[in-house]
Amino acid sequence: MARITMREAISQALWEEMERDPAVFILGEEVGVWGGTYAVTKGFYDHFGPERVKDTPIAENAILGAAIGAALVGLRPIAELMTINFAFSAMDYVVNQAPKLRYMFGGQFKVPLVIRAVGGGGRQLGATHSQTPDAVFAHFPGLKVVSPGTPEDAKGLLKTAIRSDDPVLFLEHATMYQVRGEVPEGEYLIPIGQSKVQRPGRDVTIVTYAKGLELSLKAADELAKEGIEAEIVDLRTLRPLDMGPVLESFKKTNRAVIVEEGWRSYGVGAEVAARIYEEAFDYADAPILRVAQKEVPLPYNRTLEQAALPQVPDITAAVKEALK
Amino acid sequence: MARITMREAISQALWEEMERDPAVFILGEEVGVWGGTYAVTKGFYDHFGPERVKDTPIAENAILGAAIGAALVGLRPIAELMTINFAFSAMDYVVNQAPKLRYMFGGQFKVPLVIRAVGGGGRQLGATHSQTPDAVFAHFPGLKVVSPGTPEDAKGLLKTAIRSDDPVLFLEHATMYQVRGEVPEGEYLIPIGQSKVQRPGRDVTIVTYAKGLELSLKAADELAKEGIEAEIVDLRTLRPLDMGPVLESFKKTNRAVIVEEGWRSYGVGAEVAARIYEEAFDYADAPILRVAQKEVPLPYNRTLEQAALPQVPDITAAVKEALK
Amino acid sequence: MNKDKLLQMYYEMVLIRRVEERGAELYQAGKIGGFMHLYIGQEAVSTGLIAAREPRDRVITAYRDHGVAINCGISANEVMAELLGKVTGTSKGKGGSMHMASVEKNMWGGHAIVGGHLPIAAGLALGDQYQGNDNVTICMFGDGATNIGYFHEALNVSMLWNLRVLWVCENNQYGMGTAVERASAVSEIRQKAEGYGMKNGRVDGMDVLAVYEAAKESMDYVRRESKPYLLEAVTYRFRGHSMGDPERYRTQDEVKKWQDNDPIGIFRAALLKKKNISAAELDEIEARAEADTQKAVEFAEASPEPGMEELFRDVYVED
Amino acid sequence: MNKDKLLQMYYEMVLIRRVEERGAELYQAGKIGGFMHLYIGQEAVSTGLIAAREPRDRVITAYRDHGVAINCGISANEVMAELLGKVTGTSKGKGGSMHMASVEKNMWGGHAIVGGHLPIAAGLALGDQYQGNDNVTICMFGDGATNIGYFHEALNVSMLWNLRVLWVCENNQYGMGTAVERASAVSEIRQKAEGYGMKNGRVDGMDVLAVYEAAKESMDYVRRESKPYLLEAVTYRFRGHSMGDPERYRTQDEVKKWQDNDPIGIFRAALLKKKNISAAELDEIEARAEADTQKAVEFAEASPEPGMEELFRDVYVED
Ligand SMILES: Cc1ncc(C[n+]2csc(CCOP(=O)(O)OP(=O)(O)O)c2C)c(N)n1
Ligand SMILES: Cc1ncc(C[n+]2csc(CCOP(=O)(O)OP(=O)(O)O)c2C)c(N)n1
Ligand SMILES: [Mg+2]
Ligand SMILES: [Mg+2]
Repeated sequence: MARITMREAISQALWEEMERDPAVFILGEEVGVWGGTYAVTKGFYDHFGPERVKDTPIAENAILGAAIGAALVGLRPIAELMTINFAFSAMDYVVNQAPKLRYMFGGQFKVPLVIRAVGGGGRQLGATHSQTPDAVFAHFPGLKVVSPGTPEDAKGLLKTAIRSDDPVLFLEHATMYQVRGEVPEGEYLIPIGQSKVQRPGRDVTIVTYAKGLELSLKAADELAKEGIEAEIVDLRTLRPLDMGPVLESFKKTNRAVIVEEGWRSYGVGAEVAARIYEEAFDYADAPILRVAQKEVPLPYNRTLEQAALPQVPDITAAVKEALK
Repeated sequence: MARITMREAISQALWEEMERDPAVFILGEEVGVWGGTYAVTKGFYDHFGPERVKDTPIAENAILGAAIGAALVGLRPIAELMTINFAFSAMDYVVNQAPKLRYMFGGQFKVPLVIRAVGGGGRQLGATHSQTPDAVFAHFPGLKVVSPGTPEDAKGLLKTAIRSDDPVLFLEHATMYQVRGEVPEGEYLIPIGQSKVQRPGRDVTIVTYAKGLELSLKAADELAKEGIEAEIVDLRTLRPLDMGPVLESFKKTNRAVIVEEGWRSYGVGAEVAARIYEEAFDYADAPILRVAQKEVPLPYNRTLEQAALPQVPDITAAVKEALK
Repeated sequence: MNKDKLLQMYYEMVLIRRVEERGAELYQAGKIGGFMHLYIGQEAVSTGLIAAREPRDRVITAYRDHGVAINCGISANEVMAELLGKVTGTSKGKGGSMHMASVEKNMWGGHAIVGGHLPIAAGLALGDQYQGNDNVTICMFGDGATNIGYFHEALNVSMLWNLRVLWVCENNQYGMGTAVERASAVSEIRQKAEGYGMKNGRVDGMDVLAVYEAAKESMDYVRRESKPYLLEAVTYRFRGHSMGDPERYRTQDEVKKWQDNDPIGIFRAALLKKKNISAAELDEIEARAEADTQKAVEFAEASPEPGMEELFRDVYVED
Repeated sequence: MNKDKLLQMYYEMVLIRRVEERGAELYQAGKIGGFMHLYIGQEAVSTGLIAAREPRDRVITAYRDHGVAINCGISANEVMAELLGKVTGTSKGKGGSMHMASVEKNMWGGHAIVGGHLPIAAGLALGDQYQGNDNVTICMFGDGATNIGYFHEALNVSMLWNLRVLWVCENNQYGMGTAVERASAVSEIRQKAEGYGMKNGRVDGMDVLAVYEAAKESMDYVRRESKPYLLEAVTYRFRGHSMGDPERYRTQDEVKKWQDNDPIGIFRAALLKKKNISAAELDEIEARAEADTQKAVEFAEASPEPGMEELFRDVYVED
């Protein structure tokens, strides 16, 4: 196993798949000459050339529309949105076109498209540039929504996404590119739509994903010092949502806290909580709690921004509350 | 009290507010000469003239952007999206601009804007034109999201929305314009952010809104024949979400079914269920159930479309299940 | 053009007309639902245009797509079945009037979001370029669609990336009830190409032969130069925007004036001027179109609805 | 132009430069966060432009907004305080570098979604038209922003509705790392106005007096004719796109060549040619700008952060 960063893991997945399949290509703003705004595609332009690492104008509709069109005629485009916030400038393609074309035309079309996008707050980018609106995208059938929390998952899931014949929205987190983790040597794939226990425990179930995983792991370490063993289930995929490992854990611990970075109302935690109760009502010993973003547009000021975002102490406090 | 249709109620609200305040004006596709695609603004163009009932090009970004700009300098625009589906063609204005400008500029700006939009399935318009993605919009702080289920509420809430200094997304349902109901004579306003019991009952709480209200009332009549008295709480506003009457009812009935037209996953019902458990865990005698749209893009074929949409028997079945 | 081709074009134009007339009746009878936008009056545009393509050239259009579908070689049976929501329709009854397509016929839909298919068209052409094909993508859209951002982004990248797209604006004078001059800063749509340094032209969209010539020429240019081209076809829809349009925005006189300029009538007259084509032949074609329409209605009516298993099928490829 | 006005413009240009140089230092020191886009090199554009407005004329721009803010009369103190996220900043520290605004100074922001403020600018002008004012709205944006759909929709309605908007494209040759010719079908941005039949012009954006003249003229036209106008100012940013740009997309030679063409240097030379302006006066102005910058830094550093109550304030007007 190699210990690499999230950035390297994503970069490796892209590189390997481009080497493997000439139908795979990347398009987006600054993916080429610049090397990717987050340096994920650094070196790609020189190696694969301008056709396969295609810089585009600032025109998100053209980027996603063109990617969909190219996918229809047999290519496997990876369209990069510089950040997920710009999905709102081309939302129709993300939720109305890519996920519906196949169904609407009676199964004639395939849209083997990956949309990669960086999201998340914590970098003082202000309200329009700091969102984690993952739940919004996960609401639409026809789309798959993936958001990994470890380098291993990022690599394996992205490779699967690229090989998928369905449109996949692949969400990365801007403050996690430096996170390091073990990654298997050589080729491996991780199926889309499988939640995973990232830390075993017996007292409480923490359900989370992406940035929430990083925070939850820290919180679990804190809690362990006090003798509380939290089991952490990482959703990894928001649609389709795999409740299996969540329910299994909950049936054991009977208590759960859901941790997400996005806003609480109509967020990911609401769906997970509703599903747990629907499917394991009799196992619930206490209300399931949600740790999420405060319901405000994210402010620039660092102190305020950090106060709005979920933090490790919010998680430990919620766990203790759930255990009362 | 007069008995009028939803269409008349909305039309009256618009007319009265335009008569009252010269800063109020309407803009959108086909609002003028055509009289509104759903005939809501019929006669307005002749009466108020082309400046106050402004036909626009098919350019949703220009419509919403221009409305926001005009709102910033003191007007009270009512921007009409021909259907809510086209919000995805100008999503940035709905979720990123209108709701964030005030906060982001430290409270200097006001955005007294109403976005009116028709949503809903059931008219065989196909996948891109039949959505009820209300939960998506309700996820964003800074926006208010209203969706009435009766003519009385439609009129009173729309008038409040027009007078509100905050951006309000006002969601109408395409198959409800002919629904009739009692409306008070003369001027009245209904506050945004108040749920309401639309039918009293003791056995089970049905939480719903908009089209769901119509279906739930029918279901309640059916259930009453079998001696089951359902209490129906109409949310009316999705953000801010008023849980008061929901919780009050639930604490009495200890069982709830949530009915919404949109897709189940990451929908309105998830949030409502999560909140009920959070705030009234000890009162829950059975799992809270959700009745919602099947997780498919809506098909054109009528039989399939109806099968995908929630129906009265789905509600009665869910209620019986909840009462088991 | 040889006689067979001319007669084929005539057949298609009449067939489109008949299919839509019957469609309108079936709509009134409640057998067709949703939005249905008739192409009646505009038949010369897609007929001339698509006659000029090679089969490998791709076609994509908006929701006003019945004519385009037929011109691309989708049978009247399949079109009618789709209108009736039957499993034998182009899209298994799941798409309806606005969503006809056939990968086999290189017809990529029927799209209902105004202007939304223009970036997708750029993508079809990008796919061809990437794969080293010199196929042309023919993308049709209305005058109203040229005011939305999608148009701009798509035209820009098509020029920038040297994509083989023939952009065809069907200027039928209105986007729903809004006259071109009330929606667009310029009333000649072709002028918009100037902002991209794109070659462009304007043609009488009621004259199928003129459309054919303009299409041929511009498609040659697109293929040869590997550059996009914007062709504006001036036309008119004789019917309302969709079924149930109050038509408050135009006068009956105006409609009448254009109807006197019926593209089928114009073409018939032109054909009759040729010495090798007789009125009897054209009458026979009209009768055939009529009969084929009748057969299509019968086929569609007799076809089964999609079964309940179709509800969950094709949401994803992998399930 | 009278001497006072000239010297005021000189002061503003130097002040912008100094404020941003200090800003860059404070950014490196970790006292400023987020994205910060420096205007250094482009000062002549907004200085010339805004000098030509009347106070009632509205201004709106993109995230590269420190210069615009200062030209509009927002104090260096408030700009610096906003950069440091302090409650005394233009936006109470909640907006940051990209979101400076002042209703009082008729400066409507600093907007971070590329092109997103163009339709809003059309709305400001629509509001004025509705209220019967002949205010001009000055809307500034980059070359890169002209490829997004927002641009197209906004320009079209501005022309269609006779809105008083002066559209000003600051063509600084790049949108991030993408050269104009790699992103836009036409490399003279002003040509895009042709697609709307809109009057347009191009000016040397390194020469503040030329910008002033062009702005005066075009604003007069906009106000008088009640028509929009597209003005392209050719300029260059001397620094990276934002802090931490690897600048792989351009050569040091190119940057050097433009830096030799410094707008402040050009203006200084032009001023010194006037017989009533001395080098000493200009030196004094530079010293004042330096001192005011120092004061601004001190003010900002000494200012309090917004209190926790600000977290939930101003989400809504009514709460
Ligand atoms: C983005 C979007 N906005 C609005 C609509 C509603 N709509 C459907 S067709 C139409 C008019 C289009 O006019 P035009 O492009 O001229 O085509 P035509 O109908 O004349 O063929 C409108 C406004 C839509 N489908 N999509
Ligand atoms: C809709 C959208 N897409 C992408 C971005 C990311 N982005 C920020 S600035 C920028 C470049 C803009 O270039 P230009 O308009 O020329 O302005 P300049 O930075 O040169 O002043 C990009 C791509 C964004 N903010 N908004
Ligand atoms: Mg039209
Ligand atoms: Mg630029």
